[in-house]
Amino acid sequence: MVKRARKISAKTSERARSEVRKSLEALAARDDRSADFDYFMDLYGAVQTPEAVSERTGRPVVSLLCIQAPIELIHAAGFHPHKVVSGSQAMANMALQGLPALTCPMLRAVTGAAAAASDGTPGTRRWVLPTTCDWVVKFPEMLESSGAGSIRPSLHWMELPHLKDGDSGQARWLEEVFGLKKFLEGCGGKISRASLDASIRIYRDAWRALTRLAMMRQEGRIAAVWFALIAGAFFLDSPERWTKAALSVNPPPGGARSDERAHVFLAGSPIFFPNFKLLDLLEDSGVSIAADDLCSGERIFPGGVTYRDSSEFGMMSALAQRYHQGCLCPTFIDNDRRINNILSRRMASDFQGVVFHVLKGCHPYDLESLSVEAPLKERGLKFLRLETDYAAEDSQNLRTRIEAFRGTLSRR
Amino acid sequence: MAFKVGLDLGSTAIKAVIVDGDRVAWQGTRATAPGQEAVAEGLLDEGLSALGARRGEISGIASTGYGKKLYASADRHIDEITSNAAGAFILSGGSARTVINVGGQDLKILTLDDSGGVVDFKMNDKCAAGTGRFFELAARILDTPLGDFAKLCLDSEEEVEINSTCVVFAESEMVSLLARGVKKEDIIRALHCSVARRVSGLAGRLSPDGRVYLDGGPAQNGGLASALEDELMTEINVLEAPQFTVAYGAAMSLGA
Amino acid sequence: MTVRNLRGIVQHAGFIVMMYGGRFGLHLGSAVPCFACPFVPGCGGFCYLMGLQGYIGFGMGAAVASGMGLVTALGWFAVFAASVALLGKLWCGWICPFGLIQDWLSALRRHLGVRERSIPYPVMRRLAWVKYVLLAGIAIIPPLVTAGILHEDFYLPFCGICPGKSLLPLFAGETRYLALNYDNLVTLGFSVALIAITGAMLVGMFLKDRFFCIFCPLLAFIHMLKPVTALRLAKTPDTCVGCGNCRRACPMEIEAVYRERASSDVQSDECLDCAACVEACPSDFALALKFLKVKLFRSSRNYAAGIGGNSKKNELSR
Amino acid sequence: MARRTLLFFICVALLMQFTEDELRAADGMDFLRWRMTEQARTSDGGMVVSFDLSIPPGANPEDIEVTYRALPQGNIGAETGGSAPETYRKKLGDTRPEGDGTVADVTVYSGRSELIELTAASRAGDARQYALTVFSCFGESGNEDPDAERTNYYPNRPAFRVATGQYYFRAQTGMPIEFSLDSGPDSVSVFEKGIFTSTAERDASGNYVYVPPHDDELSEAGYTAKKDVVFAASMPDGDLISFYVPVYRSFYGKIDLKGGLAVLSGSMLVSAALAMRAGRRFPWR
Repeated sequence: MVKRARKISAKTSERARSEVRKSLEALAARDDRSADFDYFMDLYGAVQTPEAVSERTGRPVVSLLCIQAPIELIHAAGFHPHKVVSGSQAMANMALQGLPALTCPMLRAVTGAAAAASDGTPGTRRWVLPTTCDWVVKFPEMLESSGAGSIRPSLHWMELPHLKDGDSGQARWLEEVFGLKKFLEGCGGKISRASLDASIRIYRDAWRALTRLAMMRQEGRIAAVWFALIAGAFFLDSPERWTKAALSVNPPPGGARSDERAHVFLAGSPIFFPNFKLLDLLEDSGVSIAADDLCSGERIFPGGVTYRDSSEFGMMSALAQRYHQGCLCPTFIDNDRRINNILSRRMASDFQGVVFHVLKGCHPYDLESLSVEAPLKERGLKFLRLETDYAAEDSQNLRTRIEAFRGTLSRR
Repeated sequence: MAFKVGLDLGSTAIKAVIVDGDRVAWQGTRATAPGQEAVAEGLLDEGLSALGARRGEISGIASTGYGKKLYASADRHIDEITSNAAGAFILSGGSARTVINVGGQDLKILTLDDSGGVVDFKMNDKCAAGTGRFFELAARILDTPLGDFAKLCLDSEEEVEINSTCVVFAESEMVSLLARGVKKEDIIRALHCSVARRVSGLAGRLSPDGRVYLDGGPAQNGGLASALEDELMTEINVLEAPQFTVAYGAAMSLGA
Repeated sequence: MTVRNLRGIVQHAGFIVMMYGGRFGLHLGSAVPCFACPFVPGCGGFCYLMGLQGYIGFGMGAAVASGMGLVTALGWFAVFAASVALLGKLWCGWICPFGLIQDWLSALRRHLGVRERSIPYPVMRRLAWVKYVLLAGIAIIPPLVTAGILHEDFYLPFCGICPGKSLLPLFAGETRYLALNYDNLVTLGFSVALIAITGAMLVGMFLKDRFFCIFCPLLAFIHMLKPVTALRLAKTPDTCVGCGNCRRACPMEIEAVYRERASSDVQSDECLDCAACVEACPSDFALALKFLKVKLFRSSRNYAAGIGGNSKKNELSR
Repeated sequence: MARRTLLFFICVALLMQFTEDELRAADGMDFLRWRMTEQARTSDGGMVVSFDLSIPPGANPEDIEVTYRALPQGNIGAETGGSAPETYRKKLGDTRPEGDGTVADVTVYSGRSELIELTAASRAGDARQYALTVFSCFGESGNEDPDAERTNYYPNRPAFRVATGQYYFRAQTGMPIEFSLDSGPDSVSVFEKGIFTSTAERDASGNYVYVPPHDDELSEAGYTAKKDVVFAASMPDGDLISFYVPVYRSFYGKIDLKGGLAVLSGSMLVSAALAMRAGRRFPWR
């Protein structure tokens, strides 16, 4: 029985690697490709096991699923925060045996990858999991039921209060952040005011680089696919190297700028390499992305942490607030300011419509796409809800919807 | 005479319309089969021979539907939402404001402005519930031709419930209902109600203001329109050739 | 040059003008809307709180009130109202020398890494009335002194307990107001109260940003002129994503800006128009310091991320 | 603090006792002298300063000449800018008997911030007597004294100049009063509150220096209370010049910086303790 399982995982890993290769080749074949992007493409090509990542970044790895765990704190403790993501359809199918059909594709892919990489024994990987949505909460069980071994021995839960506004939620989250600090120190990390301050500055520079890239995409100087590639590679290498490479990205002459493209805001579930299907479809149908609030795009982390009280407690509470109040994840109860981000981005860049991408099985985004539609339409924005998963077969259905949506957007 | 040809390569059937000016000269359909281009060519030749016309007299061919790119020699590929809107608008004499299209594999609800342009639209998700597929399955299981569905539906007396979440389950439900001796007419009526519920679910808050038109293949059987009326609580008009509005719209959008 | 650096320069310039202006023959008159303390030898103008308690304010006698005296007093009030109408709370956030002293103390605390004693916002709201009571005292006590009901040494009662009178003259070498004054019980009482309050304020200002401004009657008086003030902090509520940066960046820890979802006016009474919130806000156009309709400085995503402003390394933390 | 004040009262009482007998012999300031009674702001923003002029029995009120002029005075006199001071002649107000002499009421109006030198001259028998005083004024009306008329006559009395108060002349207890008098005697006698207390000698630079002692009454009364100090100089040629100075409570006399700093540090310690305890809002350390 074990031999068959190992054969399946070997075949799946091979299929997943070919997916990555195909995606990278497609990107390499684009006409607006430039040498600046090579660093990021090599990152994707490399092996993503914790050992490989920690050897590349020179720091032990702490694996995350959601961005509410303050990565500056993890970095300050001497670890490398590594958000484990995957867009691989092969891995998603691999995990299918142990999981319900309608699981969130992203977590199914991550579970599949973990199952393919493990031999069933409990891993030594350190996980920090904020309890954002149900899938994350069920993730350890998903791993166990799909034969990827248990992660509970080195797993730290962070109870995410789902009410952002209000003192009790914020106080409890601050306790959780201090709890994370204790966990990291338990794993041998040392956190001081200086190391916290240094990490906060490092990630603020990363945020500066990301905002610069977002601005370049907004002005159409780089294509949405390249932005997604760079943003997606954020956790694959040390933040300093990523920032240096991102800052040195200069748009190739000519760029993807073409005026008659319609501009939209891409919202909803995250899009991860190698599955850039939606981004390619949008680009083919003459729709360019002016801004997005995907947690794989402009929201890979909530942004530069500003604080006035530079004591250790001051910085810790600034981190806690920034990652809790500042997060626009739909799993929060009071997330009604979410559309404000779209309206605010619209002040600086004129997009006419919002494409709301929902991964089939992601219920929070599914529901939020309905509640968000009316207010956005009231403010004169067109709205298209696209539900899809990692399968490539439905691209024809999506293309029809996108082209029709393109028709309703007025040409600039 | 200059003819304009509109080809709708749908998921279940290929429809062809030959238009003279804005009058429908000929319309015909064939089931979708692999090698859609050849099937479309054959359908087109059938139409031309029926009109006694030659290929030369065709001023333009527009293709639409899922397979629009498969028909390579078309002058223009138009997405089916735009052509559906154009067709319904013209055929309804410019009064259509909301168009409900029940296709073979999808369900579309379009909102039009006063000039027939698409203001907003909704399409169903990755699920065939509430589409034409429902009726085809029922026809096969109840071995009754789609044509009589409208009549049979009218003389149903009893209220029966078929779920509207999944077309595959609906099939097994119908078999179990038949086994329990439920009359065919009641099952067909339940089927219409289930599709109607599905459509109104999609319509959601899209208030069907102005005149509502139903088109697409399944619209041919009147039962669906009446089921929709008591579900959406508004008057539903059905165009006289609902299956061909999309193809007709494609042809008309070829311009003069 | 970020707004923060610009504000630093303006603050230090304001300090020099208000504290040493008199030595260069500069005198801004008796109605300066910030702590240009008259007890500082060579000061550049007189803080209007003294005028309000003195002979151009509530301290003027009945004889003077009947004639030219009243005209002079209203004249000085017009000067005060005009300067507040023009610059509004900039007088507090950008010019007041006592504000700068508090900012120095906070910078020292930050440098030493001492944790800030933040006051929870409900408590801050409950402390908001203190400055209005002090303002009422300024209006009630001087007439009693002029009428002879109160002992003469109750003249300028607020100056009697104002930490500005004890701390600001130190910058001109005058230590008199840090000394006990045995002249009589009234002067002794005032000097003990002044020194005790100064001690408390020094600790408060070290442990919490702009601690004194919570209780400052001049801030209260300037805020009362809000209807005629041209300079205002405005918010576009539906572009605010509620990230809380404005609350963390605010020296007065104001939550009204963060909580506001409906109106565009977020100029609350503790706000000093220091524009720290506008700098920290990552949403474009969400916050703006406006002069009538003109946006002097608006929040921008790039500025908050450090791309805006030509300073290459944008220090967001202070 | 209480101990120090008690001690002070005891020695003052002794002093008074002692001086009482010695003075009784030579009391009776029977010479021409000024006494400031009141300063008031007028409704037009100017200042009115009223004086009592004590006239000795020998002199006749009619032939008393009262003149005053505004002296340029540091930054306060900036507006006059050092132009030649205007001289004004003033008539005596109503008079009333006092003891065996008479007292006349004189008021001076000032519209500007200036230092005013007031002089009264009278002839008692063949000896002339002059009464002088100098005071600061803060008028804001800019008007002239309504019932004074400009004159270029000025009594040819010996030159007199006040050395202290270059910016602002306000004598205080504990602070030296210095003035010079051309060809004046070696020492002048000093009368405090009408009683002869001591003499002031002429120092090396030719100025008479006198330091009025602190006075608890003044401290108690408030910052506008004053005590009258009169210097009487009998000139070699028989003339007598009196110089009146209102002396106010000392600005620096009764302050205790060390005590102040003690209170300051005490209050800082208490506040720090309170702040630390109040700050324990969040248990995590």
